This record gives sequence, structure tokens and C-alpha cells, in this order.
Amino acid sequence: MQGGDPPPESPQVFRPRANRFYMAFVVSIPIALLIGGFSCYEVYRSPVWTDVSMPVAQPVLFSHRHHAGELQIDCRYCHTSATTSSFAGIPPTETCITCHSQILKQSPLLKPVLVSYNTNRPIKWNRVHDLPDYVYFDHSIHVNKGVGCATCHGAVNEMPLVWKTQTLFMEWCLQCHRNPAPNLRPVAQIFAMDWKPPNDQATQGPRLARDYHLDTKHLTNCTVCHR
Amino acid sequence: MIDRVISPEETYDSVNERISAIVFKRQRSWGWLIGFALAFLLLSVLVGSLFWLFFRGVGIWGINIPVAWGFAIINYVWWIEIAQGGTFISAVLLLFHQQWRTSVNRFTEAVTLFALACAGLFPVLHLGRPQYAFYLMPYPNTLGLWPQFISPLVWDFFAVVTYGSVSILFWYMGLVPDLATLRDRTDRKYLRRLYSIMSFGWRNSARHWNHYETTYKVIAALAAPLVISVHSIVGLDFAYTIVPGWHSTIFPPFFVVGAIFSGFAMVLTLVIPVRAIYRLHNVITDNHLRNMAKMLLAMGMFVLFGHFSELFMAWFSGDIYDQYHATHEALGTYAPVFWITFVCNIVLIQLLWFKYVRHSPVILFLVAGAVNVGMWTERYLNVVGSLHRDYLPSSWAIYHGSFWDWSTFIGSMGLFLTLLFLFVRFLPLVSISEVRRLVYERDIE
Amino acid sequence: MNQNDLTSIPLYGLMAEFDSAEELIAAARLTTKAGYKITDAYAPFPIEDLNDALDLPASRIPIVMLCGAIIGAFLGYGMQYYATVISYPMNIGGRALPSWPGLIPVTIEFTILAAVCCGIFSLFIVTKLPRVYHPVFNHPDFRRASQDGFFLCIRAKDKRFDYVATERFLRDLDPISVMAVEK
Amino acid sequence: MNALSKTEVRAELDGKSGPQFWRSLDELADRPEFREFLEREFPAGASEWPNDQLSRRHFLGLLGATLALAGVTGCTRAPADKIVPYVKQPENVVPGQPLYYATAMPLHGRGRGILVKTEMGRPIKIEGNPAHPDSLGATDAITQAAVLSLWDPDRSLAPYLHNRISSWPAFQAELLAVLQKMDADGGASTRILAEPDLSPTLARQRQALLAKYPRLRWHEWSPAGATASAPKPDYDLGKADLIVAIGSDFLSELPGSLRYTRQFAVRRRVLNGKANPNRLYVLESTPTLTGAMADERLPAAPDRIAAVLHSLGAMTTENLNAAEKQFAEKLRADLAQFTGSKIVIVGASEPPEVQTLAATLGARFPAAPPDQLTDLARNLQSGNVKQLFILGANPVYAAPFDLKFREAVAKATFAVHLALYRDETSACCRWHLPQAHFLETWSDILASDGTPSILQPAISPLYSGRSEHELLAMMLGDFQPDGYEIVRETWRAGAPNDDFEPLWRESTHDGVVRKLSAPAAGAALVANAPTAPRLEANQTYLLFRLDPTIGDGRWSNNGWLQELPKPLTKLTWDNAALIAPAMADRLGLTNGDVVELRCNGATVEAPIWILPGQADRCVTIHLGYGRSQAGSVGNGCGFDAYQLRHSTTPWLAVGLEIKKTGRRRELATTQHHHSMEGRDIIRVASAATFRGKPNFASASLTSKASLLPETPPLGPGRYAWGMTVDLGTCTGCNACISACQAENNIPIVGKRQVLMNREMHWIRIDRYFEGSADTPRILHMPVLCMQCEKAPCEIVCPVAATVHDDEGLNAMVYNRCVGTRFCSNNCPYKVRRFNFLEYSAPAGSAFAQRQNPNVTVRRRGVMEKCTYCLQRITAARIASDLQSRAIRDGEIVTACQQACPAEAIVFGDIQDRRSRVSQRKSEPVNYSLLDELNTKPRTTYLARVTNPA
Repeated sequence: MQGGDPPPESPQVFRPRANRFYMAFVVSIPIALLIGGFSCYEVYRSPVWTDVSMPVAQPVLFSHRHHAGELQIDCRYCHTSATTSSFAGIPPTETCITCHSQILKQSPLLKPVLVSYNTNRPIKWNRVHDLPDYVYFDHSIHVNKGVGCATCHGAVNEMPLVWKTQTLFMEWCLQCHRNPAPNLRPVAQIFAMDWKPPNDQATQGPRLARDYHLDTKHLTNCTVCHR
Repeated sequence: MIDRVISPEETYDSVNERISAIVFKRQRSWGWLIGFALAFLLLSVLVGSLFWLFFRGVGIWGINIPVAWGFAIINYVWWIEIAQGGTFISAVLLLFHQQWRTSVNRFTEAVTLFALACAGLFPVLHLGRPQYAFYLMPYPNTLGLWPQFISPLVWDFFAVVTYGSVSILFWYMGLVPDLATLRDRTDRKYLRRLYSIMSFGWRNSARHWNHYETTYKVIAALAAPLVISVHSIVGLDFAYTIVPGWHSTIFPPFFVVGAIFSGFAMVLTLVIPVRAIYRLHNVITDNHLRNMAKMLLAMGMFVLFGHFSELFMAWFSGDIYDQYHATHEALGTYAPVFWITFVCNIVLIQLLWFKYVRHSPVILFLVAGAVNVGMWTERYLNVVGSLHRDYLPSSWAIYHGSFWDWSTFIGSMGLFLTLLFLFVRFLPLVSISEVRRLVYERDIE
Repeated sequence: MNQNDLTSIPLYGLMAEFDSAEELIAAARLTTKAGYKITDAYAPFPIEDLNDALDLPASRIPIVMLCGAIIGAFLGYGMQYYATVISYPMNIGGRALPSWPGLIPVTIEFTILAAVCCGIFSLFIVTKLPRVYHPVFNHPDFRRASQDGFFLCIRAKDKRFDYVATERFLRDLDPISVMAVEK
Repeated sequence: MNALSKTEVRAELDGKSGPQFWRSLDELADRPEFREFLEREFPAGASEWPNDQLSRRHFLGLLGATLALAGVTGCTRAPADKIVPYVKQPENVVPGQPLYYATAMPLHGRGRGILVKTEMGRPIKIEGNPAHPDSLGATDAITQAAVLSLWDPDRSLAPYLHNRISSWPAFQAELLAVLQKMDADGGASTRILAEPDLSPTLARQRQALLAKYPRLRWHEWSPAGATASAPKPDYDLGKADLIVAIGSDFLSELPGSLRYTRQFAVRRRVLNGKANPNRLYVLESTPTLTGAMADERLPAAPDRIAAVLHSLGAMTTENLNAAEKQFAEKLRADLAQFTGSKIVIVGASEPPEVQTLAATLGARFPAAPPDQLTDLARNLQSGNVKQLFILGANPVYAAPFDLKFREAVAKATFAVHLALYRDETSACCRWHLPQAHFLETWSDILASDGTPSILQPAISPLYSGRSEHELLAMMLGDFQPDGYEIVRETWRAGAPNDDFEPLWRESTHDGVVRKLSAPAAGAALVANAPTAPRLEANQTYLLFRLDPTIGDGRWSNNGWLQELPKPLTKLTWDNAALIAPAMADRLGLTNGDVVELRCNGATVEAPIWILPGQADRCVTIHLGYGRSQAGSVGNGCGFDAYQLRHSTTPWLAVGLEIKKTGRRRELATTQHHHSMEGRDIIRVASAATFRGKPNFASASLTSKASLLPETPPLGPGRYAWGMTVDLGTCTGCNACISACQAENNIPIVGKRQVLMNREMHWIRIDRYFEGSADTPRILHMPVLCMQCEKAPCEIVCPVAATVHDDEGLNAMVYNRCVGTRFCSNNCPYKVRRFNFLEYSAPAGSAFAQRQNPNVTVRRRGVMEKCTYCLQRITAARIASDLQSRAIRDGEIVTACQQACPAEAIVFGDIQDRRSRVSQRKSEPVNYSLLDELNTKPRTTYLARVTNPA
């Protein structure tokens, strides 16, 4: 505690300004706690922690913007099991080769792919969307019940390297499981990258929810995602 | 009348001197050094045990299925009941204007705090995944989840937190005037500053005393229901379940009196040696000990009643599981534990009917010590005795504490004693201002 | 000392020291009777009689604590109700929502904690503590106020304060000493 | 294949057992070399298959590895994870979807049809094949656990020459030379010792071999005494009103046991409020599961069994004691009454005297298995045998002690041992060759009723293992043998080429061969029957039995089976000398006392276990324990009973002497208390009582009023899952426990932890004894989570880690659990299990590859329990939702239900009145355990109805 010595002859312990220091100190404690707590809260939800909108480097410089965007290749061409299985599927090297045995054979960008194909050693991609292992997400049921790819994965067709557009926090899952209607699309639109909720989504959403037989009461059960 | 709680020859000055001397005059007391060293040794045992615990997991203990709770919970209950004593003496007796509390309340409150520190340790340690203990706290999280509020363990969490914070505030509030006294009794510059800061610059203004007194009394008035709620909740940890021997409506009150019982016992076991060492016979008179002895006896009889009503309900309810538990407790696997409890908590305290016993500090000390043991074994019976044989005989099994169970338990005593030794050394262990008031009241009488 | 240099010193007040609590109380009574309002007394322990001697109003902190208790209770129950019924209703052992008896214990704890915290907090406010520097500490013997000294102080800002008159008044209460306390 | 790195791995793990072994794997797994090793292993395995037609089951190690970790719960922030696709995606592999292959499992020489579930190419679970007569969709505990052995890192990884690592080419080089020698002498000095597998291909190869080397001798032997040639009697228990079992555990030990259990259960089940149970008499010396099901059971020493049978024939009951007399009279009356519809079964291990007596009652029994090992041993000793090929068997460990097989094998200059493990025999042979696991091989085998099945691999060999067919092919001169072609060749004979392919595909798909025929299997045998001991009165008998969990020792290194409680003793990780309570009193013995057993001039030290219902003067010891070379799990468990087993008295020895040693051995049992303490837990009534009072099980109970609202606050969901367990048909065979362990990634904890009551099984079988200690009634009760509607566990959990979902499941959210264990305290059924230490297989270990990716692997400090196979429910729900339909009744089958041979467990939607489970619950014998606690269990029991005379 500062405040400096009082004049030696005085019986005072501190100088007057000590009071101000002390008071300031006392007041600062709760303020510090508040600020600390709040910043933890914010940081935990910020890209610093969640990696949202942070492109992930890949062993092959594969651009979704080029393939899905410019070339308009359908998601299912590579992610074959998205509609039928829990796991959307990562294309085997074969799939790349089907086109690239003709196109850009010589491109240095393609080298790792060719190496993989010839040496029969798989390409090790870096996961972008990685759920904890105790969460069981099933692509097929979402895709077949009106949840579009872009709803969770964002506009992949505009991403040179893919990044997360959602936090994948449990609260994020829940807000949709509690009220899916605003995000539901007609089956035809599932793979559309540019789908925006129409003006009548307020009426269409609930209707779709009915058609898909969605039971929101059930969707918030722990057992839906955790086993 | 009043000179039974403060001896006639004491004056303001003598009181100030006697008590603050303990803090200021650091006369070489080998007793303190050795005691502190021992306490610290035990503390390091605790630290070692905890290291191994976090490294390997709770499997290092003796717990199993069906006996999934062991020493951790036993110790938790034991310590928190010890904590009860302090608050009861300082708060409840204050409300009943028991002047004899004044010279012991500071010390007992300290006992409360340190016992609470030990008690608060165990619920966390006993978790399989202590790193997630914060799940019991309601806070905004990314999971959108909350604690499960109808679980007694959540009640426990809030009870202990509340009890802890209130006790600290209450204790420190009482300290402030004494810190001011210390500030004014020393000439060492830095000590004066230290105490000046610690006492917030308290200046004994009548206007302050006015608010101070009122607030102090109201907080005391709140502390009384608080301790009762806390120990009822501890009782509910058990009564809430369907385990035979736990599922019993008597438990909450039973635990409250049990707490006062062990609280007084622990205070006696500590006060008797302390007053001998620091020659405080004039402020902590034999009369104090007698009063506490009477309380001990009274609470002991309540505990006896609790046992009786348990047995009676087992018989009266006609519940075969309860009946089996009741008989098995006294005659079965853990019969020895039962009879130790019986002797310590019920037989020995009957000695307190005799004036001679109440008047002999030594015997009092021994009886109180026995009660401390008895209360621990009693909790052992509560936890293990009921769990090890519940509904389906196929899952019955024996439990006994492992080496690490014991080391953790004994280590926690180390924590308690270390804090206690530091306290008696660096803070006035009797409330100076209140004793001064006693002197005043004695004089005007 | 003469009038003018006395007025030149910034005064906090006049402090009289007494020998015992009884004398202090008596002195305080007379002071109040004499119409001094802004006064204070200092004693090493709380003395009920001083309160009416200085006719100090009863502390209103208990009312603050009562409010705190009520707010705490509502907060406590409200939080639990929100968590278990509105935010994420779950089927816990087939119990009703809310199974209110289960929410009582936490509510009680909340109530008590809130009340106590309010009490302590408002105590700091009304006593304007912490205050490690204070003019009264300028009094050379004031350290005895926390041990065995009994002091009575009449503040310079009191309307009826007049250095000479007041000092005489205090002297008439035959204290051990009367002394001017500087700001 | 990098053999060297494998030996290093082996070295790392050598001499470690139980939990330490798991831990050391963990440490190992952290080392980069090991990860690399794993990665190198699995694709390498795949590339070994040249045959394109097989490419679909290439082993997808890398993707597998990533998904295998799908079990591992991450605590904090997930580490940067790799995702690894195929290079060439095999057709009909859909990542995330399981594939099933129909094959068969050889057991006691017969085949049991199974379906193997593979996730991303990794076989993770075995189910029964409904089309197969020896399975009918059910399995037993051993079959369930077999998949663990496939992944056992202790399996032999490479050929060894004199216990030094070598290679197949090196072996083939030597073999070539040997074959030339054999050509010279026509195989005179060559013997083959094979296990008696009833495999057409094996038979074909044997004939070919004998044709090529006329003087070669082929021996068949297994410690179980099974033989390929001996015809097994086959029964249809469904038709019988009276069954008399004389020392025969037909419900669990015969190849056809699953079928028999199914047939037996049909007669014992209460259906539509009616019961028409058959009557089962059991006369046996040591309690068996069949004995536990008996309506009239008499424990008796072999000589007394003979006496009782004799008295039946002689129409007299003198020199029988009271109990025997009573039994004999009842039996005689019933034998007279139930003419026609009666079956008498006598155990193969009974002494000939008893068997012949039983024959007079109409029992059929196999001729005493001719012992071919003695002859082989003699010839080895005398040095006539230079080349010895041992296919799979482990004679050095399991041969009768008097044959001194260890020395005998050493006499052969060129001994070759093909086996899964480098066991006791391998150590004594010149060559050890790694055998491919039956899930890795092409083969074929006949069922107990002669139905053939094709064994097809569910995965290519993890290590460099080869099948016995491939080894024999080498001996026949084919040094690039292809198991696939070898088996096809056998069957092609049975069909004209053009329609062979479709028939073949059908057979492999169905798992049973219907339209193809193969050469009859049968062997030229060298026999000399064992001389049976004379049954003298007042002798002490020593009975040898296969261990109920680890069999003759071939499963000793299987952790699941080691920790599986033996059905009647509830012992784990140990065998013991079982004696009757009366005998124990006489000798002043208590459980765990180590005694010296002396018999046939040999001695063994064994701990005592007192077993109510054991016949007096009879000591039973189980074979298969006390191994030194089993592997890190099995080494040093129990004592070696083979050390007392004489070639002349394989099952029953007379004149046993018991001497106390004063030492004790801790035995780990999962149940300490064997009486129901008069509590109304398992409810039983005789058929007569039942007819009088059909609701005897629930009548005593009055529903209690409750102040709490009755409906769950969130209202019912689309389905309400429930289960019934039929105590009338449950035989306590443990299949459900083993199945649950495989399905739900349940760890083993080791003997120490079991001793501390920390076993992890989600479903357990409680076993109670009722009545006198000598002739008690033995009762079984499977106990799993009751999914209480008013769950006591949920209200005490402080973090809502265990809550209800709207379909009535008592969910357990592992990642939310903080481990207060309060839920377990408040569970009256004590079905919750806690991870006191880190029990689960470390990620990256071979065992982690086996784990079910659809079930979270629980880490330290987390509570766990049964959730009705939630993963299966979820799968079915998603499947049905995709088709926008409701889940059909029977579409969801829990693991325990699927395994149960007695169909005692029924699961389904109890809201649907027509569902099977609803119908079962509407039976009058339906009751819920501890219903006075008003927990409203979703799992209820059907009381047992017996049919005593």
C-alpha cells in the first residue's frame, strides 16, 4: 500500500492520499473480476478458440471455390455417402484421377495426388469440421430432412481452402434442434450453395418440418447425439 | 455472576496486554515450533496423496461398487460437522446473550473456517473427474447446460459456498476492531501499516460501533438458520436416497445435532490445551469448559435419541430392508465400528453427568477426544454400513480404506492444524474488544 | 494563544479525553443537551448508552439486508426455474417440472448469502471505510481509543461550534484533557 | 511386412499381463515408431491380396485407424485431426456403414454359423447366423469373444526357426528338402497331428496326402476328446416331454447346444398365459447349467449314479439312500408314463459303466473317443518319427502328463507347429508357423447335424498367418497356395462348372451350403480305447472338465473370457478344485485354501472352492489354466489340471488324495453372497401352482399411491422402449454378457480390480442357491439397467449426466459425467459401473481397432451402464426416418437379446400393444424386480415355472 510516510512527528500511519489509493484498490477488485470473466467468455467464443473462418492448410492445394464454384461440380460427386451414411465420405484418390488423368496432368499442384495414386499411399487431409468423439453426427438424416450443406458448412463454393463457418458448439446444434424451421429447405435445394430463406420461410419452414416428420421434442434428447 | 466468565483482577490493559502479547512478543516457544513442524509434515502427506490421486484416479482408494462412497465423503461430513461448532457458539449463543461465548468465539470461528477448508476439499477430491467440478456451477456455457438443481449435491455445493463466505465475513468482521488495537499497540512502522490496512483504518467511532453492532447481530441471526440449513442438506445427501439406512426423515435434524455435538467436542479438545499453553485461564475460565461440557452432554443425548428413532422406525415401518440394515449394523460386518461409535458417542459422555468430570479439564479433554473419534466412526457406519449391503444380495461386498484413503484423511488434519498454528501465532485468538466490554460490564455490575 | 492564529489553523474539531466509559457517557449526554449535533465519541468497545447519549438513530442496515434477502430469494428461485423449465427442460427421474420442493434449498442459501453481502457492503458505505488516514489520528493519544481511552469530539463544522466557548464547555465536563484536532 | 519391428513390439509386451499389459501398450502407442508400425501393418495386409474379386474386403487400415479413434472421448480442445480416405475405394464399402459376412467358427471339430460385422473393414462383432442349424441366430460366450482373439497383439506374427524369427520362404526351402525325403520313404517317418475339424477340404487334402505318401500317418486329437469320425447323436428336444440327462450338460457343452437350448426353451416358456413344460431329470456329479434347469436333480458320485441307474433296471431301490430312493422312484414312474416322448442323454465324459447302464434306458452315446495321441507319443519316443507336423493343436501343454510329450516332440528332427500363438508346443518345435485366425481364412466345416458351411475371411491376415489348408497344400507341392482356390476346388467337384459360380456365391452369402455337395469327411484312425476305472464305493473321485469360459486352454489369452464369471462359481481369472460343502466341512476347508491333489501318482496344488450341489466324494477341476506360454493375459492364471490327467483316465480318476498345505490363494469372484435372504427376487412356482394361480409372481403386490404426477413431465415420445427377461428359459449361459462386452466396448479390468469388486459388465447374471447346501435349487437372473421410469439415479446426479429421453431410455451422457458415483449408490439394482482407473484400451492399440466406433469409449472417472444398445436404436431410427416410416417390431435387437440361445430376452416398443415385448409383458408371470420401490422399471421379468414330479 502506498501513501508515503507522514511527517515523522505525526501519529498518522499514512498520508491522506493513501485513502484514495486504498479505495481505488478496493473498487478495482470487482471490476477486474467482471472484465476477466467477460473476456474469457468472449475469447472462448471467438475464432481464436473456435477457428471459425480460419482456412485450414491442406497437403494438396485443392480449391473448393474452383471445383464446386467455378466448375459447378456437385457435392455428391466426391462426398458420395453424404446422403446415405453418417459419414459424408472423403473422395479416394481415384476420384481425382478420373478427371486429372486427362486434365492438368503435369501441374505441380497435382503432384501429391499422382504420388498417392501411384504409391497406393492415401492423402492425409487435415480435418476442418472435427466434432468431439462423443458426439455422433449423421449426415444422411440431416441432408434428407431439409438441412442443406451450406447451412453448416457455409458457402464452400467461395472458399479456396475450406474453413469453419460455424462454432459447432453444442448451443449452436441445440438452437436448430429446438427450432429447425428457419433452416429447413425443400429437398431440391439441399445441395444448392446459394439458397437463401425465401420470404415465406416463416410459413414454409414449419410446413417442411411437418412434411419431414420432425419431432422437436425428441430432437433435444441427449440420446439423439450422445451414446 | 459475570466474574464467572472473566476473573476480577483483569483490567482493560491487562486484557490488551495478555492477548496481543501472544501476537507481538514472539517468545521462543518450542512447543509451537514442534507442533507446527508436525502439522506441516502431515500437510505434506496430504499434498503427496493428492499428487498420486490426480495421477492415477480415485481407483487408488478402496471404493468399489456397491460402496462407491468411502473416506472422501466420511471425512467431508466429519469436517463440516466440526465446522458447525464455531458458528453455533459465536452466532447462536450471541443471540441468547451468553456472555461466556465472548472469550472463545474468535477461536471457535477460526476452527470453523479451517475445518470448512478441509471439508470443502473432499467433495472435489472424491470426483472421478475433479477437473470438471465447475459443472456444478451455474454459469453461461457453450453447451447450453445447467446443473441439475434437484440433486442434493448441488444443494451441498451452494450450502458450502454460502457457509464458507458467510463464516469468513463474520470472522473477519469480528477481527477488525482487534486489528485496530494491534495497530495501535505496536510501534513497528510496517506492522502498524499492515494492521492499519487490515483494519480498514477502524477508529472506534461510536457512530461506527452503532452500525457495526447492529450488522454483526443480524448476520449472527442469519448464521443460525444457515448452519441449520447446511447440516440439514448434508443430512439430505443421504436421506434423499432410497438406500436402506439412509432413507430416513430423522437424518436432517440428526445431522444438525450431530454437528453441534462434534463441534463442541472439537472446540474442547483444542481450547483446553491452548488455554493451558497461553495461560488464558482468566479469560477462558473453568466455567467456560463446564458450559461446553453441559452442551456436549445435551447434544449427546439428542444423538442417542436419533439412533433410537432410527431403530424404532426400522421396526415400526416393517420395511425388511431397513430391518436387515438395523440388525446387521450392530451384529454384522461392521459391528466393531458400531460398538466403537456406541462407546465413544453414547457411553463415555454419560460421565459428564458427574460434576467432578465436568470440573476436570483433563478428563473433559479425553471425553471430547473420544467423541471426535466416535463421530468419525459414526459417519463411517452411515456411509459404508448402509451401502455395502442394500437390496440385491448378489451385489453385496466388503469395503475397507486403502493406504491412500488413510493418508488423505490424516493429511487433511495436517492442513487443519497448520492453519490453526498460524492463526494462534499471528492473530488475536480471543476477541480483545469483546473481552474489554466484559471488563466494563463487570465493573458497572 | 489568541483568537486570530487559532482561526488560521484548519480545525477538525475539539477532542476531550475521559477516564472511563461512564464519564464519557455523561459528557456525551451534556454535549447533546447543549445542542451540539455534529459530534462523535470514541471507545475501545461498543457501548449501547452512547447511542442515545449522542442520540444516534438506530442503524438502517437491517432494512438493506432485508431487501437483499428478498432479491436473493427471487434471483435464486428465478435462476433455477429458468434453468429447469425454460432453458432446457429435461425428464429427470420422471419428476414434474418444476419440482419446486427441490428448488427450495438453493433458494435459501441464495437468500442468506445475498443478505449478508448486502449487510457488509452497506456497512462499508455508511462508515465510509476503508479510511487509513483520518484527522482524529492526529490526536497524540488517540491510539488509546482502541485500548482503554474514551474520547469525545465536537466537530468544527457544527453550527454552534465556537473554539473558545466549546473548549470551555468541554473543560467544564472535567476530562483528562481537551485538545484541538487539526484537519 | 516388417517382421523385425513386430518382434520389437512383441519384446515390449513380453511378460506383461492384465492391466500392466494394457498400460504398456499405451506407452508404446505414444512412440512414433509404433504408430508407423501400425500404419505399415494394415495397408500391407491389404496389398497381399492379388485377387481382384476379393478387393472389396481389403483392410483399410488408415481410414480404419482414424475412425477407430472415433471411440476416444476428447476432454478439452480436440487435437488437430487427420482424415484419411482410400486410394482406391472398394465397391460396396460405404464409410460409416457396417458390412456383414457369413462364415462359420470351428468349435470342438464342428462348425457354428456366424455373421461377422465389419466397420471400415475391421471385424468388430460376431453374431449368430439364423440360417445355420447350430446357431439359429444365437451365439455362446466363446463365439462372441472369438473376435477379440483376432486382434490379440500376442498372436504369432511370423514364422520362427528354433524360436528365432524367420520367414515363410526360409521354411519352404527346408520343407522342399523334407518332402524329397518323404517321397523316398513314402512318408514312413512322418506324422501329422491335426485337430479333429470336420472339414471337407481338410478331408480332401488328407486323402490326397495319404495317396501321395501311403505310409504317412495322420493323427487326430484334441483335449476336449472330440473326434471328427465319431458320429454324434442328435436330438430334437422340442418333442420330448421327459428328458433325462445323466452327467450331460447338453444345454451348453455340445456342438448343438444352442439348438438344444432353443428347443428346450420353447417347452419351458409361458405363452398366452399357458405353460406346458417338459420335465427334466438330471443325475450328475458336478453342477452344470443343465442341472440348474432341472426339475428333479440328484447330485451323486459316479458309483452312486451307477447304483441309481442299476436300481432302475433292477426294479429295486435297496442300498439307495433316501434322496436317491426318492429320485429313482419318481424317475421310474415317469419313464413308465412318458413312453415315446422321452429322451435320455448321457455325457461323453461319463465312465463306460454308466454309459452302458444309460443305454438300457435308451440313451445313445458316442463310442469312447479313440485315443490317438498315445500311439504318436510312443512312436516319437522310440524315434520312429522324424517329421512331425502339428496343425493347431498344443499337445506339449494339453497332452496327458504320462505321455511326456515335451520330450517326445524333441525327438522329432523336423517338427513343425502351425498355431495362432507361439505356445508351449512351438517352443519345443524346430519350426513355428503363424496360423491365420478363422476370421482370416478360407475353409469349410460341417455342423453337428452335418450341414456344411464355407468359412470366408472377413479380413485379410493381420500378420503373416496361413491356414492349415495352405500348409497342407505346400506339403502337396503347391508353394504359392491360395486358400480361396483350395476350398473352391473341394466344392467344384460337387457341381458342373457353369452353375457352380452362382451356387458358390449363394453358399458364401448364406453361410450354409445347401445345393453343393462335398466328399464326405472321415479319417483313417489309429485307435486304442482308454481303460475305464472301476467304480468302487466310498472312493474319492477327481473329475476333469473343460473350463466353462476358456475351454481346453485355447482361449486363455482372451481377456473377455478370463474375466467372464464362470456360470456357477462366478469365479474369474482362475480355476479351482470344486468340492461339496459337506466334504469341505469334513476336511475343514474353506474357499481359497490351497490343497495338494494327488492322483495317478501326480500332484498339483489347487485352491478350494466350495460349490453347493456338488456331489460328495467328488472333486472337479477345470482344464485350460496354469499356462506358461499363453500370452500376456493368460500366463500364470490358475493351476494346470493337465498335470493330473492320465491318458487312460481322461475324464474321471479314482482314488484322489487331498492334503492341506496351509497356504491360501485369493480367488476373484463377482458374487459374494449366494442366498436371497428370503427376499422376493427370483419368483418361481411349479406348473401345478401356476395353473391354480397364474399371477403368483405379482399377486402379492399392491400398487402404492404416489404423490408425484404419474406421467413423465415431458409426455411420452413416439416409442417407449421396454424389455422382458424370461427366468423360465434363461440357462445362465453368459452369452449375453459376452455379447454386451463386444457391442459396448466394455473393458476388462484384471484380477486385482475384480477382487476389489470393480468388474465392468453392464449385464450380469446373478446366481442364487436355495434350499439345502447339498441339493440346492440353482437360480439364475440376468440383471441389466432397468431403465426405471422413476429413476432414482437421475434425481441425484448434480450435472444431469444421466437423464431420461422421451422414449424412456435412462440415458448416460459420459462426457457430462463428473464421477460423483451418487447414481450408483442410489441404484437399488447396482447395475452401474464406474471407471475407477483408466480401464479402456489405449487408442492406437490393436484392441482399439476392435472397438465399436458407434459407442463412446469411457475414460477414467466416468460412470457407465446399459442403455438398451442405444446405438442400435439410433441406427434403426435413422434408417426408418430416412424412409419416413415407423420402426418395425423386432427391427431393433439388443446385443444380449441377439446372442441369447433361449430367446429369454425380448426388446421392443411397449406402446405398441401388438409388439412381442408387450405380449410378453401381458403374461400373468410378468413382474418387476423390487417393485415395492416404485421405480417403475421398463425391464421386467417373467417368473420361472418348473415342473417337478
